[in-house]
Amino acid sequence: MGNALQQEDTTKKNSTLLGADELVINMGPQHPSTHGVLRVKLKLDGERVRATECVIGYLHRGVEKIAEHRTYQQFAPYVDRMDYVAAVSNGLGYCETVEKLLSVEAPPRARVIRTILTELQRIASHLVWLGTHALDIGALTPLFYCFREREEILKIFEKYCGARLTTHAFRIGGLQYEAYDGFEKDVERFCKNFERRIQDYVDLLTGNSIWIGRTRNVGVLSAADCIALGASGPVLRASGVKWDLRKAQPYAAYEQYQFDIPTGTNGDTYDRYMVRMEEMRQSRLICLQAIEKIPEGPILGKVGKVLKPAAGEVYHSIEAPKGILGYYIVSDGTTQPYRVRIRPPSFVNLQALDKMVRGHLVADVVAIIGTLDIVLGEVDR
Amino acid sequence: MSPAHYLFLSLALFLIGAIGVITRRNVIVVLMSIELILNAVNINLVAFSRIFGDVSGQVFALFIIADAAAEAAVGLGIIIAFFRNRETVLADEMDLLKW
Amino acid sequence: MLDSITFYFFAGVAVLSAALMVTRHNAVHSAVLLVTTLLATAGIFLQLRAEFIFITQIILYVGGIMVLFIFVIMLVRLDVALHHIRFRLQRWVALFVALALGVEITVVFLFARRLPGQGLLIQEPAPADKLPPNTEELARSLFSSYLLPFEIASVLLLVAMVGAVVMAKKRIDQ
Amino acid sequence: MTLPPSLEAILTFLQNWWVEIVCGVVIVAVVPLIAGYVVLVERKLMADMQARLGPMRVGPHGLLQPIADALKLLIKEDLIPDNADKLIFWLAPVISMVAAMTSMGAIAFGPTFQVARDINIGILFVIGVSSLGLLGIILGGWASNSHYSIIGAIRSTAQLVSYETAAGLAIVGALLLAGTLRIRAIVDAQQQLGVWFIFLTPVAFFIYLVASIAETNRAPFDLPEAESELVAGYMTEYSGFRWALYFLGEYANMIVVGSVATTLFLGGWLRPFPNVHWLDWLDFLPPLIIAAVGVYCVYRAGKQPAEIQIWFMWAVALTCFAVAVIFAVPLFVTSLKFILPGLHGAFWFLLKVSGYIYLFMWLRFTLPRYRFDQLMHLGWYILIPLAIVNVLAIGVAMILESEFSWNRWFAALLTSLFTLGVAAFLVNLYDKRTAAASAPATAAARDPYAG
Repeated sequence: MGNALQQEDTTKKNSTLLGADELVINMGPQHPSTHGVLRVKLKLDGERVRATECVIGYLHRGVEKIAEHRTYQQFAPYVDRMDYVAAVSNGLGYCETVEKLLSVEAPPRARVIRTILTELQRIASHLVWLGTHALDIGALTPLFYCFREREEILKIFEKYCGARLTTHAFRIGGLQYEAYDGFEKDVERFCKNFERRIQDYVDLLTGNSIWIGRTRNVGVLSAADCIALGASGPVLRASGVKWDLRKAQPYAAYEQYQFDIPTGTNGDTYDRYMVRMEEMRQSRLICLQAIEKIPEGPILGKVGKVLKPAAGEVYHSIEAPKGILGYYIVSDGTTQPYRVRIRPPSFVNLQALDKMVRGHLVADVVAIIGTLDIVLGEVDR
Repeated sequence: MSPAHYLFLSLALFLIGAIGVITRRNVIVVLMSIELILNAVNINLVAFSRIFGDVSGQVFALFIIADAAAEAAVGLGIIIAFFRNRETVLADEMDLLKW
Repeated sequence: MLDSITFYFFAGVAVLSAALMVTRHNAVHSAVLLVTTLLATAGIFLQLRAEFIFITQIILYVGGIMVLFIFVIMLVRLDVALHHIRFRLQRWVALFVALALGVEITVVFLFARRLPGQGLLIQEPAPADKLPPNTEELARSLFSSYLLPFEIASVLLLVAMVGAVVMAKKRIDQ
Repeated sequence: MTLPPSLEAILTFLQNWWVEIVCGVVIVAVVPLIAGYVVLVERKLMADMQARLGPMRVGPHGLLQPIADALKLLIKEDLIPDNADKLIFWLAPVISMVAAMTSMGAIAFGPTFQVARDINIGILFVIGVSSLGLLGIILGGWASNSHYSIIGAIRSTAQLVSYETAAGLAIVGALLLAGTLRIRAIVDAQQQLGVWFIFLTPVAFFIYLVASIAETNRAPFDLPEAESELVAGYMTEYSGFRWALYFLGEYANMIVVGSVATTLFLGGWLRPFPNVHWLDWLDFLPPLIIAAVGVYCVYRAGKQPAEIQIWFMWAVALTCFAVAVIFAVPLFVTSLKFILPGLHGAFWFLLKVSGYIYLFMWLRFTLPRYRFDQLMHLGWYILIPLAIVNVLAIGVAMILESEFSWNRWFAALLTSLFTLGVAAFLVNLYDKRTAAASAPATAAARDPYAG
């Protein structure tokens, strides 16, 4: 960090702090608040940010190239490693895309259990976001409260499929494991006390004048900019655009449940905070509705051991916690996909960073990176 | 302590300050030497106020400190403004009036 | 006994650090040395039982003015800018002037044949413990007989503040 | 037998100054230890508020953690960045440490325990010398010759300078009531009036509370070493013992600020309700509190896994009981009555200072951090004008009370309300200004399908 800074500095005519007209500061890749290995080059005028340039690729593992030499089932675990904070949603997206390719339908019991696990994963992902975002802005305590709740969810995942983070919970065509017998009780107990716990965060942050001071009117993104930049998820909804794939193009079992889509008004960091908090409450409602009636029946559809989908292509997208996660798979009739293209939400939302940061102070850059809720595993793939 | 001690001390400080003002090229060090001279004066004032038992010497020393603060603030303001335009802090390069 | 010890100690420190201050090349070093001189002078004020001036010196001079000096030195990145040399001619002129002043004063002492301040018509300075409380005494005289200069000093400070801000502000139109 | 004159002089010097020297030695020896344990208490409190345990590894309940930290810091190699200014790099932490320690010289930890035996400019000495710590910060930032630490140093200087003004004006408010700078006289004034100054000038207390938090670079104002942007501000390049000096300086400064607030606003070493004689059973409180701590240690001793830890907890419990007995003795033995004010006074003083520091820590765990411009804005636009108005208000209250013989409480209440009114006006002036400055274009809710 900082070596690039030295070269730029010396070339400047006078690099004294007083006459510093253009100053380039390096944030990252080992910066405590860039959520992984993102390097942001900030062009500063005194304290104000004039322009930014994101340097990514530090976490590039070539997942899409690997997919061309794996069978459909073998590639499923790779998908969890992309957005490692919301692995279950990645798995759901991939499995549903391949099912669409095979034009196979997962049985109703599998679809309901998939919905419950995905909503739990959404809550866990938002908790990680809230904890680290508050920590960047200086509030030390919310992080530990959020991780305490997330621990409950990870316990449920562990009981269900043996893994906490990269779960590989789903199979193409349905589920591998039957819901363990205490499953409904655990989820219900979690949802019950999560109601009180959300109140802890609201008391700590929502009414806090310093929190409002640091987030209100910071990193404003208007609806038109959002759509132009292709931003999606809470970032889009906070700017007032009511667009959620769970309602627009229902998948899994979302059409059976009633929940509303929170939207903000002026698309600043505070609105994104409120939208994600509300989304956690909605996800909790979905889980409660889902566990009342989990239909009986098989958990795996009629899918053979060897998958040889007909040559063709398919695009399917789901609403991941960070935004729209799309899969475009081209099959050439063999057991291995010809091409797998993934549209990660964090990568697209990161493009909005430059527009949001201009004119703000360095302290705000940290808050804005936090509010975009990017995960570098997904950005670099 | 007899007045002579304080007089010699303030004389020494005054001389050092005067040398500083004259020899140094760097305007900031010149300003510091002026502060030193003001300090030497203060010592005398307070010393004689103690010897004569009349507190007006100390009151005057107070005014000198206030004035030194004002003078330092304006002086440094000028230096900053000058440095921003001419990139230099050296006394002998401040020859704006020379045509 | 205690008085003379403190006096010689603080006087020695003051003169030594003042001499060093003037000769240092690095501006920050001379600033730090000036801080030690100011603290030593404050010690002498304390020895003269002028506590209020002692604490004003510390708060205002060291806490205020020297912070300003170091601030400017940091902003202006002085020593990075260049390594200057003192002008040749100037140094000798200064030494000559100082010498002349020193000789002149010693000549006066010799002719007067007694130390300065001896002829003054003062009895013995008041002993230390019978001195009136310094702060109250100072305040009484400051706000009674010296009220006008006090007001003028506050106006002076206001003018200086405005001047400094106008001077140092970055021109908007630049 | 006649001693050589110089030895004679030293003996006489020792004779009449031995109390001060002993107090000084106690302060210089005990403060680093206390600072270490304040750090431990902070980590334990933070852990408790964050649903976790905090340091439990070194000694029972982490009681030996500060010693382990000190040892680690001593052993760790403290490296000097290349082409840094060696002399000033070494000097800076020393300045900030010395400033914090010397300012403790004038603080009266109890009616008897005071190093500078009641100098004429008591409180002013404490504030003046503790403002020297500012130099340590600037020089530290400058000497480490790295871009980030210079920015950190400039920021913390600007913050400290502006909040010192606010703290000074708040103290002027309280000094008007006390009428003197002498620390002992301030506490006696609060005893005669029979009320702590916090109740007569609550606004001054809160301004001083906020300003002192900013002055010690803590909690919502700990911007200079905001981890997320400047990594560690001016302390980035320091490590090992030099960093420990800075750290000690910060905690000593916190104790200094706490004691100034206690002396001025919370009645120094006065027992709550000092003149109310039917409340005299409060004198039994100090020994009872210490005994309670001892009992808790005994209760915890049983639960310790390792043998050595049980012994250690028993040792701590026994010391607590011994101290409790020492505190109880002057209460019962009438001949030792004269010790009572000194001993209990020190206890009450330290209790109030620790309460004040608890408040610092509490704020640190809950509040997010201010941005730099908000911080400066709060300092200059709200705190300083409010402090000036508060000094005006207290002056008016005193005149009302003395000339027009209003009731003191009524005058104080009226003027405090007036100041709060001004505060409310200043705050919404601030909100209107920030709201107007950056009102974004409100985006209409657009349904993409409509397009």
